[in-house]
This record gives sequence, structure tokens and C-alpha cells, in this order.
Amino acid sequence: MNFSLTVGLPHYLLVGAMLFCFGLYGVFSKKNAIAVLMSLELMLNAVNINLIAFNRFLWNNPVEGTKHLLLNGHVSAIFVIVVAAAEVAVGLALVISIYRSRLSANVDELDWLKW
Amino acid sequence: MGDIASGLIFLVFALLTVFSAYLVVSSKNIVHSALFLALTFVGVAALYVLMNADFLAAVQLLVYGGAVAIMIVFGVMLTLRSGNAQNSNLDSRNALAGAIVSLLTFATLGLVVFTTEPWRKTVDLSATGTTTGDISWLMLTKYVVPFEVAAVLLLVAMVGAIILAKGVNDSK
Amino acid sequence: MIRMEASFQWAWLIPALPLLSFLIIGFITKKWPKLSSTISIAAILTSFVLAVWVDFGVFASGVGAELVEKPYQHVVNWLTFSGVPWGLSAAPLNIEFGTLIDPLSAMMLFVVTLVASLVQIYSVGYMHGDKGYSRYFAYQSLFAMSMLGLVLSTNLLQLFIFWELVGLCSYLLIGFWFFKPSAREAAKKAFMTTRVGDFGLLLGILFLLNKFGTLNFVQLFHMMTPEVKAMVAVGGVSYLTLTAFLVFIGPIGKSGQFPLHVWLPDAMEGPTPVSALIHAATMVVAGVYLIARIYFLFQGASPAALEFVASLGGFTAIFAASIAIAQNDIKRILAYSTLSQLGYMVMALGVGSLTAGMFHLMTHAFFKALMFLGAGSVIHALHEKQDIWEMGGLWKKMRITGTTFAIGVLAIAGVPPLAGFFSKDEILSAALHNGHPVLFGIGLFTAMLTAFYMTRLFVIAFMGPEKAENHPHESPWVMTLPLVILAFFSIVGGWAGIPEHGFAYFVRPWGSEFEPEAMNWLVAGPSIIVGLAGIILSYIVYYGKASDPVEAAFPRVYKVLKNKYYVDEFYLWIIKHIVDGIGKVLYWFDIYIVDGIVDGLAWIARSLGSLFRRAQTGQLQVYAIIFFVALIVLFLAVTYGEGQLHALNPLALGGGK
Amino acid sequence: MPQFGSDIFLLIANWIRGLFGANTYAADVVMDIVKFIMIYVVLVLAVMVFVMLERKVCAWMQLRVGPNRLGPRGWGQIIGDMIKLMGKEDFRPDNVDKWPWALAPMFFLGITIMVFAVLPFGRGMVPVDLDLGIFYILAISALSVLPVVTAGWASNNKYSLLGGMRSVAQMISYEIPLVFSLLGVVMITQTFKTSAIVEAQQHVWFVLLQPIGFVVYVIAAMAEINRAPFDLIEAESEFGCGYFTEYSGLRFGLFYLAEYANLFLISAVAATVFLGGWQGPFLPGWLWFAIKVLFMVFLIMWFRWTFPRFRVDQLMHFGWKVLLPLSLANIVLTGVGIYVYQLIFPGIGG
Repeated sequence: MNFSLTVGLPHYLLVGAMLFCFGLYGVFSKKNAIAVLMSLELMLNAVNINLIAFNRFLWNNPVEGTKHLLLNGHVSAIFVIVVAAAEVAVGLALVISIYRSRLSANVDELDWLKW
Repeated sequence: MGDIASGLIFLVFALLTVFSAYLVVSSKNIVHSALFLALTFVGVAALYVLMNADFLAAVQLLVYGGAVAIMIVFGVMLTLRSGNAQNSNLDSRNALAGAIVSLLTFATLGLVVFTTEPWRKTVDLSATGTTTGDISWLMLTKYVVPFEVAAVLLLVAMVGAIILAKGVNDSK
Repeated sequence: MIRMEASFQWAWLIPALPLLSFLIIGFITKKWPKLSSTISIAAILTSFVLAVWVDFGVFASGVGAELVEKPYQHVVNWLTFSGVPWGLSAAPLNIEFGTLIDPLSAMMLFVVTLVASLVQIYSVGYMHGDKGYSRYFAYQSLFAMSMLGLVLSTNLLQLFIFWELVGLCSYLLIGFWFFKPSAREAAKKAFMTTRVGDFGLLLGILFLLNKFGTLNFVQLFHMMTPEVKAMVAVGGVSYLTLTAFLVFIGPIGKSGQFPLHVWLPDAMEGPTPVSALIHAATMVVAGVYLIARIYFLFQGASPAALEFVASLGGFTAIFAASIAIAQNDIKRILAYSTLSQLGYMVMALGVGSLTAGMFHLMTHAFFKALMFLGAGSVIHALHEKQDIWEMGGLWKKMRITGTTFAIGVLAIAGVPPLAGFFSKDEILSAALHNGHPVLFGIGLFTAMLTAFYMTRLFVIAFMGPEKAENHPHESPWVMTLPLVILAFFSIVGGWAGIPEHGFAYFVRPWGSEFEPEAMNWLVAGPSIIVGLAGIILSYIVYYGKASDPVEAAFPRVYKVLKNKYYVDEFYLWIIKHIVDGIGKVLYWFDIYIVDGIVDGLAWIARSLGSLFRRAQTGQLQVYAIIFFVALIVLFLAVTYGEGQLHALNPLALGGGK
Repeated sequence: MPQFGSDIFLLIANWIRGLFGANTYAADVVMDIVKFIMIYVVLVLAVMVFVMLERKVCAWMQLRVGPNRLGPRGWGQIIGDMIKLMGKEDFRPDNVDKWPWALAPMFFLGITIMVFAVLPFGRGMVPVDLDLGIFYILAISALSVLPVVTAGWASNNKYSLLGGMRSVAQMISYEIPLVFSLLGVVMITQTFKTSAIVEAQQHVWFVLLQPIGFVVYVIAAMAEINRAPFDLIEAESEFGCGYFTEYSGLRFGLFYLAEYANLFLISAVAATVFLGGWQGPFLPGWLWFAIKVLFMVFLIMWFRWTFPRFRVDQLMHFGWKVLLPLSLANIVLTGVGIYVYQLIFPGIGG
């Protein structure tokens, strides 16, 4: 790969991958349930970066017969954001309700279903 | 000149995003994590702008920065017990395994990114201008059903969140 | 010819009508006893008429002889196992249901429907007022259906099904008064004991099926080639011999031959008409009928098989007859008499005379049913008293019963010209003629014993001193009418063997030549003499006695006989000590070895479970880590793997690599 | 319509560009820097004026004199206060969360300043004329909750934390009607562009077409910037000074500055979206803009010194059960109105 300052698809994808993997690490290793939620948000953002990068570099052309750009990636990203918002709302509500009954938001302690 | 500038700008925001994402997961104080999360969102929004996704950048700021981050901070504050903020975001015993698996995942993703020939595009298609109209056009034509479904999802999530957080009043 | 064919093809109605009756009674008219009995009797009488029609076709024309060579079959296919040809038949296995008509089955049809009809009519009087009146007739109908189906079976499987059905009916009817513990026990005993025999029969059927690929009697008969006869199973035993032995185990159980005879006396716990029908005239002779049906198998087997059959029959005959001398229960005497006569029949078959065996089967059915019904009449009159020593003086009070009973006694004793004389004479002459002098002697002695104990029964019960506490009275006409009819047949039944083209002309093994045989007075003479001797001796010994003089004279022998040679006790001892011991060993084996293995497996599973459940940490994050590890491995395998996975590359990356 | 001095700032801008000749890239960079500085200058000046104005208005409404010692009629007071603020010790309490505590005021002000980039100060005087203008304003100002919460939390003080928590509840609740109230205008003009919205009001101000939207906007905006009667976040009588209790010196000054900058901001947005922006006869556009902003500022000050403070539950009740339905109804009404309008005058808009 020749060195160039021109920013392209792989760069964005790499940023997305890094974000995703940081999120993954957070999901894997955080004790606090809210931290896990945050890490999830990171992962969702990483996905969004990828979606938009793909849209930008691979499908950035008008829809046939119209002057509109093909922005499927953007629309998908919006839906991801919608879902993320719903997820955060419900997730936080769950965490708070668990916290209320257990006085803890520690994921390690949420193992009532184990063996 | 422009290439270098845009490259530098990308570099700045990419680093901001990635570094604050790193801090989100590495910070020992969960409030700091939440704040860095907000910073990450802002950085991602900036990346969107660099990709000509201005509408999405604004949505990102509005929804993630203005709502999700705040909600999370709020949730943190509601579930934080006094006096232990400094150690509120500890790693569990899975940390090492999690790190290894995350690294592996990253290696895999990197492998895919760099070995997939059609993806090695650096061409700036230089399509500029607003994306708002096109997104709305797509939303109201091709994706109108998912759009409505998303609306229903949000409503359901809202009701669910309220019920979960408030608790059901049994005395009724 | 056409007319006869017409009657033959309606033969299936003969078992079908009682079945219909059974269903109607069972499902509809159970609440109305009179209606139930009417339906049942109507059904069996119709069957009787049909049977007579069929018999007319078989015997009253020239068809009978043809049918011996080429039996009439009317079949419908039931199961077809297509594919691999079975055994020697080299054709797909076909299991069919149908009716087989030849003189043998025609004769049986007549006997069974006649006796069943009479017994059912008799039962109207005998079972009057019983709580289970409708149930009784339902069982009777079911039994009639089963027995007739058995008689008409075209193949061994069909026969086996009906064989088990009659066993079931026997069980149900022995235990008809299930509130009596003894009835329950007797029913169970009968069922269990016959199971032993049925197991052998089933094995035999499987052996036949395995080798011949068909169970149809006619087809089996035509396969009895010399090559087949030469087939060796184990060691020096030919395949057919082995199979014949196995099949013969069935009749041993069903027809109460020696080791498995113990159920039949106990079966007398059932209502007396049931004993008459099932345990004297029809079901118990099913075994004899089975042997006759597959007689070609025994003919094809080594002579040892028939030898064994004959010996067992002869032994059973004398064995049961000797027991009968010492019994006091009227029905038990008759039961042991039945055993003895069944032994006679089996012996006849064993010495090579199918004709004699079947002839005796028929006559025996008449006079034994007569005596059972007579005994029932007596018991009915004396309100369930069965000990002959408590009877006495019935002759004066119950003329019809007494007279008909006397005819039965004379018939079984072999006094000419009654039925028993002809058939017994035929057996004895066949034994002598076919070179079994020992069996001839046994037969002769048994004949004397038979005359002795039957006379003993009659003398004590009917001619003994009158008992004041008894108020016997003659039974109603529905009970005496069957007695009279059966008495008639007991007298004339034997005359079927007299004409040139008589019984022997029709009822003979398939493919055998008819050899007319004149009355052998050398045999008949001693037979008559021993019969009369037995009667006279018994009369002298027992007339006017209030207790058994034989008991006083030979107490030890009497005791042995009284206790039936301790066979039941011996069985009990075996069961208690040997079977129980084996059971204990097996129990130990089961607990510590079998259960040990099972428990060990369970323990292994449990240990593995408790080991692996550690993986079920309940922690989402551990699951997520595992999930992602798997995902990465899978992805790399699919994307960069060689061989099979290589083909999936386009799917994984949309064609890019 | 002749407007004296209308384009004076544009002339200056063109002159600066002219200095760079053909090198438009350098000219753009320099102009961006100039714009940035100008925004600061305008902002600081405006805030100084507003602070003084508030004291004067407050005094006037309470029949007092107000500051009257320093300078003519007391207007020198602004300078004095500034010097005092800058001279004060920047005191950091012991157990604060250092970095968030230190950065919160800066972010707060920074976010506010970012929003000014899209405001049309006059004809052609939009620092960055984004397509997304209004949406950008909303998106950026949505972020301003965060520094408030951060400040409240980082101060490690019960009062501050309570203030921060209240700010979350209040700002999130009122952000929704705020966004929706502006949507009506966006539906009519079919653009987010601030300059285009101003242009569209050449004949009629949107306050006339969107009276409900305007009312909702003003109320929600006042809540957004935590001004009385929505000043629960810093309710002095309840818990000291809310989220900036622990701040002093220049950091406190930054919050103070940001608060008045926000006041400027919502007044400017109101002027732009509902009051015709720089549109107006005779006077230069930027002057019209300033007048309208001042009017809005005065209006909001008026409210502050007129209404009592809400209770927390009343606040939430009002936001969710009155303003939100009202703004939604406004959107529906606007939609119906546009539909009817297009039925009557086909071909216009769409």
C-alpha cells in the first residue's frame, strides 16, 4: 500500500474497526452494566461509520432516473441510531430497575440464571 | 494542499474518536467514561461531516450527544453509590480474555479491510451538497415501512422504559 | 358345484355374526340383558345354520374329497411386505385374512357352532339373574367369533391371532366372577400357563416364516418337498422337526398336555357352561386342531416328533385319568377327564391317525359338553354344591339330567353303539395298527380308568343316598333341551364313522390316500370289555357308599392322586426356590450390574454436567467472549480455509478476497 | 429599498479577500479566522451590554435605580465587574473531579460560540451558511446539557449535583418542544438554511404564521438556558448556585458569559426564525437584527423579573403535558395549512 495522505475507505473502516473493538473489549470486560451499555454504543457507532463510509466510497451515485443520491447507508445508519436510542432507553431503565432491587449494577452479580 | 489538509483533519478527528473510545473503556471512573463517550460521539459526528454526511452528523450530535450521552450520564449518576466514583468502572475478571478476543477481532477485521481489493478506494467522488433531501426522499419512498416501524419501535421503547423505570404500581 | 361355492364364500359370515353380536351387546344393549342374550343366540344360531349349509356343501356331495386335495380358500390381502423375497417362497411376504374350507374345518365348524349354540341357550337358564348377564353373552359371542375364526384360518398368523383371542376369552370367562379371589387366580393361572405354550408356538411360526416365507397352510403344504424335509437345523435335528416341536408347545399349553395341564382344572372356577364350551368342547381342542391343520409338518418331521407327540398324549391320558379317580369336585372330575381325553386325541395324532384324533375330538365334544352341562344342571339344582359326596339320589329328582348324564357316561366309557366307542376304538386300532403296542396298552388301561371314574361320579352323585338338606329339582327346559340334543349326538355321533364314505373318507391328511378300514373286532372287543369292566367295578366299589372306599383301602396312593401328583406343589416349589433364587440372582445382577451400568452412565452424565455447568456462568460477558471467539474462528475457517470451506468464500465476502 | 450602511461589513470582507489575490485558499483560511474573532468580539460586547441591561431593566421594573456610580449613568459598572472577575482567585476546592471541573465552563461557552457560526447577522453576513443551519443550531445546543451536568457532578457538592441532575431533566424535556416548535417554520420554508429562512420572511414574519410555534419556542428556549422562571438548576434560594456553586473567578465568569451568550443565542434564533431576521425597512440589516435581538432579550428579561419560579414537578408537567402536545399540534396544523395552501395556490412550494 503506497503511502498517501489521501483518505479513503480503508481508513474509515479501520477507525470503525478500532471503535468496534474498543467497544467489544468494554462489553467483555466491564463490571458496570452502564459501562457495558456505553461500549455497546461504541460498537453501534463503529457500524454506522462503516455504513456511511461504504455509502460514500462505494455507492455514492444518483439513483437511476432521479437526481437523488443513493443513500441507503445513511438511511440504515439512521435506523441504527433509532434502535440505539431505544436500546439505551430500555437498557438504562433495566439497569436502574435492577439497581433498585439489588443496589448494584455490577454485571458480574447478574448471574442468577447460572447453573 | 487540500489533500494534506483533509488528511490532517481526518487524522485529528480519527485520533480524537479512537483515543476517546479507548478512554471510555479504560477509564476507571465511570463518569469520565461517559464524558469520553460523548466526546467519541462528537468525533464520530466530525467523521460523518468529513464523509459528506452532514445530516447524519447533526443527527449524531442531537441523538447521541444530546440524548444518549446525557441519558447515560444520568443513569450513571442514579446508580452510582457515593464515595466510590474513582473505582466505579473496574474491569471484571474477563478483562484479559476480553482484550485478547478484541485484539483478535480487530486483527480479523483489519485483515479483511486490507485484503479486500474492491475496498481499497481512496477516490474522493467529490459529491457535495446536502444529503437531507435525498435521505428524506428515500425515507418516504423506499423505506417508508421501516420508517414507520422505527417510529413504533421508539414508542414501544419509550413506554417500556417508563414502565421499567417507574415500576408497575401494584396497588391499582 | 356353483351352489357350494356360493355357500363357501359366505363362510366368513360365520365368525362375523358373533363379532357383530359382541359389538352390539358391548356398545349398545348392555343395559338390557334379555335383548343381549337374544342377539347373541340369534347370531350363533345363524352361524350354526350357515355352518350346516357349508357342511352340506362339503359332505353331502362329491366335493368333499376334492377339498382334501385342494382346499377352498377365500382370502383378502392384509399386509404386503414388498421388496426382499422371504425364505423359500421367493415372493414378497403376504399376510392375508380369509376362510379355509376343507372337511376338517367344516367338521369343526359344525361342532363349534352346535355346541356354542346349545351352550348359549343353556346359559339363558343357567345365568338367569346374574349381574353380568349381558357381559357374559358378549364374551360368549366374542369367544364364538374367535373360535370360528381360528377354525377358518388360512394361515398361521391369522390362526395365532384368533388363538390368542380365544385365550383372552378364556381368561375373561374363567374370571367372569371376578369378585371371587379363586376365580381371579384361576384366570391368571390359565392365562400365564397358556402364555408359555404360546411362546413356543410363536417361535415356531417365526421359524416357519423365516424359512418358507409364507404362513399359508396350503402353500406350506406344497413346499414339503424332500429337500425341505432334509434341511438340517442344529446338529442332527432337521429343521422341520425343530419347528414341529416348537409349534407343538402351543397345543401343549392350550390343550393341557402334561407339563402345562395345571390350568385346566382350575379353570372350572368359571361358569359351568363356559367350562362346557371352552374348557371341554372347543377351545382346548384348538391345540389338537392346530396339530391336525399342520399335520403335514409333523409328517415331514422326523418320526421322533410324532413319537414324542404320541407319548406325551398317552402319558397325559393315563396321568389325568388316574387323578380323576380321586377327585370329589364334580367339575374337576370332568376337567381331568377332559385332560385325559385330550391326551387321547393327541396320542391319536401322534400315532399317525389324524382321522381318529379328529373323530374323537368330535364325539368328545358332544358327550363332554353334555356331561358338563349336566353337571351344571346338577350344580344349579343344588345351589352351587360341587362335591359329589354331598349329592346323591338325584336320579329320582332329575330324570332328564340323569338320563342324559348316563348317556354321556356310557359314551365316554366306550359302550357301543354310543359315540365314544367308535372314536376310541379308532384310536386304539390306529395305535396298534401303526405299531405302538405300548400306547395301545396305555389307551386300553385309560379307557378302563375312564369308565371307572365316570361311573364313580354317576353312582355317587345320582345313585348315592339321598341327602336331606338337598332339594333338587329338574332344570328349566332351556337347560334340558341342550342336554337332550347333545345326548342325541352322543349316541349317533359315532355312526359317522361307519359308512364307506364316512368320517375317515373326508377327514384325513391332505394328499393322503383314503384307506378304508373295517371294524377291527380284535381291538374293539377288549375295548368293550375293559369299558364294561370299569363300569361294573366302579359300581361295585361305590354303590351305596357314603365315603370313598378307595381312600380307606389305599390311603397313600389315594393321597397322591388326590393331590394331583403334587404337580402344582412342585411348580410352586420351583417357583419359590428355583425361580425365586434365579430371580434373586438376577435382582442382584439388575441392582448392581445393570443398574450399576445405568447409574454409572447417569453418574458420568451428571459429573460431566456438573463439570460443564461451570461453563454456564450466567455471565453475559463470558458468553459474549465465547461467541466472538467462535465467530472469528468460523469466519477465518470459511474465508481462508481450504477444501470444502473454500467453496463458501463468495458467500463470506461477496466474491472479494 | 435603500438601506444605509447595509453592506459595510461585506465591503470590508471583500477588501480583505482582495489582499490575497488569486490565492482563494489562503483567503478562506484568513476569513475564517476573522469571522471567528468577530464572533468573539460581538459576543463579548453583547454580553457586556446584556449584563448591564439586565441590571437596569431589573431595577426599572422594581422601581430602583440600579448601578449608577461608575461611568455615565453607571454604565462603567460593566468594566468594573469584568476587572473584578478577572482579578479574583481561581479557587479550586479539594475534592472536585479536576479535569471535568476545569473543562466544563470552557465547553459550555465553546458550544455556545459554535452555534453563532450559522446565525445571519445581516444580509450576506452568515459566518458559515450551512445547509443544515437550524438543525445545526439544535444539534449543537443539545450538547450544552453535558457541560452543565459535568460541572454539577465534578464539583463534588450536593447542591451542584442536584443542579446538574435537574438540568438534565429540564433540558432534555424542553429540548423536544424546542425542536418541534422550529419544525413548523422548516416545513413552510422547506429548508434548514438560516439565510433562506430569513429571505423567506421578506413579506411576512413567521411569528404571524406560527404564533404557537413562537410561543412554544420562547418558553422552551428560556427553559433551555435556565433563565427564570425556569432557573431551577441554579435556584439560589434552594441550593446556593446550582451547578456553578463551586466556581469562582474567571471560570465563574465563563459560565456567566456563556449564560448571557445563550440568551443572545436564543434571542437571535427567535429573531431569525420568527421575526424576519435582518429584514426591515430603512435601516441596515445588521441593525435590524440587533434591534430584534434586543427586543427579545428585553422580553425574556421582562419574564424573568415578572414570573415566580416553577416547582420541579410543575416544570416537568408543563413541559411534557402542555408544551409537547402544543408543539405537536402546531406541526399537524402547519402540515394541514401547507396542504390547504397548496390546494388553493397550486405550484407554489413542494
